Amino acid sequence: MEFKNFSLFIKHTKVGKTFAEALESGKVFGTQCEKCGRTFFPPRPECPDCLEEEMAYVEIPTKGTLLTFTAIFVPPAHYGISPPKMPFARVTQTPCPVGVVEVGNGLRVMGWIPDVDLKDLKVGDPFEVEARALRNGQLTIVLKPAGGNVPK
Amino acid sequence: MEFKNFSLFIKHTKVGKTFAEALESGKVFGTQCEKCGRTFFPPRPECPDCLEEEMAYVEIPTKGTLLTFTAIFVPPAHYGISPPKMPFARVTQTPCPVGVVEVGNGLRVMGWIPDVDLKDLKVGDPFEVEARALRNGQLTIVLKPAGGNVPK
Amino acid sequence: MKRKVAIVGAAQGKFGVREDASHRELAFEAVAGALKDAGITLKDVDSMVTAVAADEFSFALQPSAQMHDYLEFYPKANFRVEGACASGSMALRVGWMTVASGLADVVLVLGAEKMTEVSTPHATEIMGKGGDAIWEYPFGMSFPGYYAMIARAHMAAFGTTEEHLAMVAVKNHFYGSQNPLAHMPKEITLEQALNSFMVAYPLKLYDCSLITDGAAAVILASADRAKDFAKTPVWIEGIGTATDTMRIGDREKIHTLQATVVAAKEAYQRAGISPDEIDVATVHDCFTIAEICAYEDLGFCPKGEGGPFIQDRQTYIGGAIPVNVDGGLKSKGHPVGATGVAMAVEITKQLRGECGTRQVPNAEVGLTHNVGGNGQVVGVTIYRKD
Amino acid sequence: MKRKVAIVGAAQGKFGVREDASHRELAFEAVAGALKDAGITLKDVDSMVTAVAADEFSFALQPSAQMHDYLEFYPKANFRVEGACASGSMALRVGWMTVASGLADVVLVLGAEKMTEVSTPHATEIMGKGGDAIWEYPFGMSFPGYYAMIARAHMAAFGTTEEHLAMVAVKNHFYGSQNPLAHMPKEITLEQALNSFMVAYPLKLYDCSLITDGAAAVILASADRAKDFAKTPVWIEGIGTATDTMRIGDREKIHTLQATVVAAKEAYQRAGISPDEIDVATVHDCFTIAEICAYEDLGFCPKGEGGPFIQDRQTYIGGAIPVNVDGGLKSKGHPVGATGVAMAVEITKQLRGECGTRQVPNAEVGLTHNVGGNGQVVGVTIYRKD
Ligand SMILES: [Zn+2]
Ligand SMILES: [Zn+2]
Repeated sequence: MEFKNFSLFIKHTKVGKTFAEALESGKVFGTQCEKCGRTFFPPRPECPDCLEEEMAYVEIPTKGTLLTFTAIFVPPAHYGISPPKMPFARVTQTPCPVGVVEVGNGLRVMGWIPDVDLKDLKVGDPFEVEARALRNGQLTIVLKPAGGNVPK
Repeated sequence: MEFKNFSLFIKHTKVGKTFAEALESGKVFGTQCEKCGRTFFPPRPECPDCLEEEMAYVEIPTKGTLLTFTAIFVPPAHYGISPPKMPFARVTQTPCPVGVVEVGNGLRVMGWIPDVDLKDLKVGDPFEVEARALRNGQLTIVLKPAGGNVPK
Repeated sequence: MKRKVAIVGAAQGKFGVREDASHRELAFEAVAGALKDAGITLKDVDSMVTAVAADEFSFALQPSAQMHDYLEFYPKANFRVEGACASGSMALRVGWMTVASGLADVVLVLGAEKMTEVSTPHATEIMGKGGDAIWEYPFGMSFPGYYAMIARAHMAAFGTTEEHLAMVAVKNHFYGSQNPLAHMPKEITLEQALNSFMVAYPLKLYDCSLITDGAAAVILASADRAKDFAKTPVWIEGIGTATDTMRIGDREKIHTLQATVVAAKEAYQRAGISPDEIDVATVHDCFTIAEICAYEDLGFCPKGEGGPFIQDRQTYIGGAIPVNVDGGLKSKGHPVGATGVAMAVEITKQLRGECGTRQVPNAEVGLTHNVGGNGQVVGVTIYRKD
Repeated sequence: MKRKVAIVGAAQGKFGVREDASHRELAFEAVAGALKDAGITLKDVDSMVTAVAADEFSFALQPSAQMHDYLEFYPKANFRVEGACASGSMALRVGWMTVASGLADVVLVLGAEKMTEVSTPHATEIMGKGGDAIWEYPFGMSFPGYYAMIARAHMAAFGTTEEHLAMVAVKNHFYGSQNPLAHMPKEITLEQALNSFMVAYPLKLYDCSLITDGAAAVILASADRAKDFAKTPVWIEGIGTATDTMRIGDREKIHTLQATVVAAKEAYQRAGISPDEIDVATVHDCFTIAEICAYEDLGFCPKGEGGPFIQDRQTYIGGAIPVNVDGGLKSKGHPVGATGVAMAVEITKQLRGECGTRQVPNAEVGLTHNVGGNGQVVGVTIYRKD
């Protein structure tokens, strides 16, 4: 699949193809500088410290802690719902929470937090990062409470 | 009709309503400063010399000369055609020329030049400016060779 | 080396949903006001800088060209400066440089944004792309969403409450109700704020600034020329500019706008003053949490104590430091490209003593704090009355 | 009063349809190149300015934040400067001011545009809105359309021919074929140019620059610091900036870019030289007619004689003044926000004598000329070898 299945707007990037294919196969890829050993997420093809393009793809750690989160009740154009066609009707969307998890090495990962009630989320909770291919073809990242039984 | 029938993108402007209604009734409006007497086209609600909003709408002169022109064979998104649905077919659009006419008082007016062959246009030719309401609801300005018999 | 630079003219147009006016017409109102305030015409101005945040709001590849055209300022220099919601402060920085480098003596700095030509979902998309369009926008992130994440982190670290946030909204609407140029000049209650609908958890409607049309302009002059104008000059004493990571998750402390900390340090240092010498400040309250972070990151109170600081009414007139007594972005409105310039207008008028019922008594030193995006670029500027 | 400013590092990335790279990745290539050229790292740089022309090309509200983030340049200052296709020269102007005003000693000026993420009709719309979105775009005006109107007026006034236009294309492709970083590094014949398809009458395919992805960067330093770098400094001797009406029809003489005339006069005056002292120039040939106007409006030949000037090969190496021997926007490509910076890179390398087969012998004084839109803003800069 294409990187645009993940990114919505952007097709062109040096790391897109490999990243998208990894997501499709259930892995979240970062990159690691072959000169200095520093790892990066999101993946990038060059090291800003060494100014070189000698990078290898690596799976990022998947276990970490929730740094922060929200749930967007007034979404941007791409994620909104249309007004109801039925007169006097009301349509309500319950948004999926979004969070950021720190997985070590200073790496932070944004992702959806499906199937968890907003009120049950707490900063500092243990979380896991997971690649996910959705039925509509979208490739994305989800964050799951560690040890939780979150249905796929 | 709304100013957007003329402008494509922009609804909000102090002069839009009056300008659009004038176009609809066959007139091209500019404005004139009630303090210093300077006239403006496009119309504007304030005088940049006097810094005041004391302006009156006036019909601009309609007779002038063609300053320059072109015809856009590779148009922007709003005016392009879709690729043909029939395999191996070709679709060609003959663009309508566009020009700028000077009508006196330093006023310059851009407009479509319909029903005239591009090869027959010459800088310096006498032209007339005319308001036009198109069948699709668009309000616009056309430029006609003076004395020419251009069908509506 | 550097030449001193003063603000010698300042004006803001009416902020609001200005369906009556185009982008360039809004700009004209502000510029005409600033020229009259300075007692000059455009012929006396050497150079110009225009702040506009988004091409997509104005349907223009070069919004600044609309402005110099409409003002008939050509052939003199003008171009656009952009730093998202801090565009106005970046333009002020460039205007300052234009005078300080000797390129010009009198410079017009204009900020203008026309946000209501597009639909609200489209405006939400445009502002959402203020975050990382590749790595954050695909998760449905909106502009309130980023600040909601800052709020959540702040609450977890320091016990800041939704009531603390609401108190900021109540203060800013209290002062905004006294500002006839404000977008929403009406008072609100704590209950109204707490019961308003959820925008991005935990931020509710009254935690958020508005989608606003508006413009503001200031005229800068060199020290040699500053005496030639109608009003007392207000001197720019220190400018600080700093940046931060694109992605909110990449920041060491999500509850801190590090770019504010660094820009403020630079501005204080250049002005040779400390935070407790500021008499009046406008800070970037695009969301209520942003004002609380600003108290802390600008050094008005210790880190983590922003909630109690507003609870103790320390940022009302009469408190330790009056903040956003023009209504702030919250009540005055937030036409993104105009905001930084409008802040400079407010501080100029405060230092001149022209603010009526919301005047801070004896204000001599002022500060503006203007944040682009969710902290990717920040401008802090310090002003002193002659 | 002013501090002298030098270019001490310069690099351009590969221009082209860069489907392999994102906006920020293109920027990285150019910045890494400029740093290596200067023999420094980003730690040695105090401040940064980023030129990007269109939010809509990069899907970003604040494209400059992508750049300082990706380079990890934070918390140091960076913001965006925009003047449509002259964005790069406006950023160079701001970079110059940053040093000249004493705000910083070493400044990175980056220009980058990623134009091929959007479709060609959408790109045509974005560029078309470089004219007046209210009063011109509704008449279907495209970017080539505006220059077609300039061409038609020029032809009517001076007898300039389609062959004259095609000769500019042939020259620029001749030199572009010697530039490995060019978008379309191949020679063309006069017949190919004349027989290519019509884009906007009378401009044909080979009269038009390309839709290009690319980036370029220069590093500026104060006189005190300029000796600390690996390469011989190239001094910025004069900067001129001027503007014109938004609408092409409103200009007294449609065949003259008055902003070029005014900006050039300012630049020559500040540098203390006349046009015949220029050894090498890059001028804004977004369309072939634009290069002919530039010859005249920069004073390389009398008004109206630009056609015969190229016909006499006066702008080839060996002629009166070699112009666009890097291939120009025509063959090298025109990533709009990068173009002005890429011009400064070319002149830096020409004055250093690093241009191989297309080197202008003994070049000591260079000029760049960069036009925003169809003349709404112009930057002219003059450079001299140490
Ligand atoms: Zn490395
Ligand atoms: Zn008047």
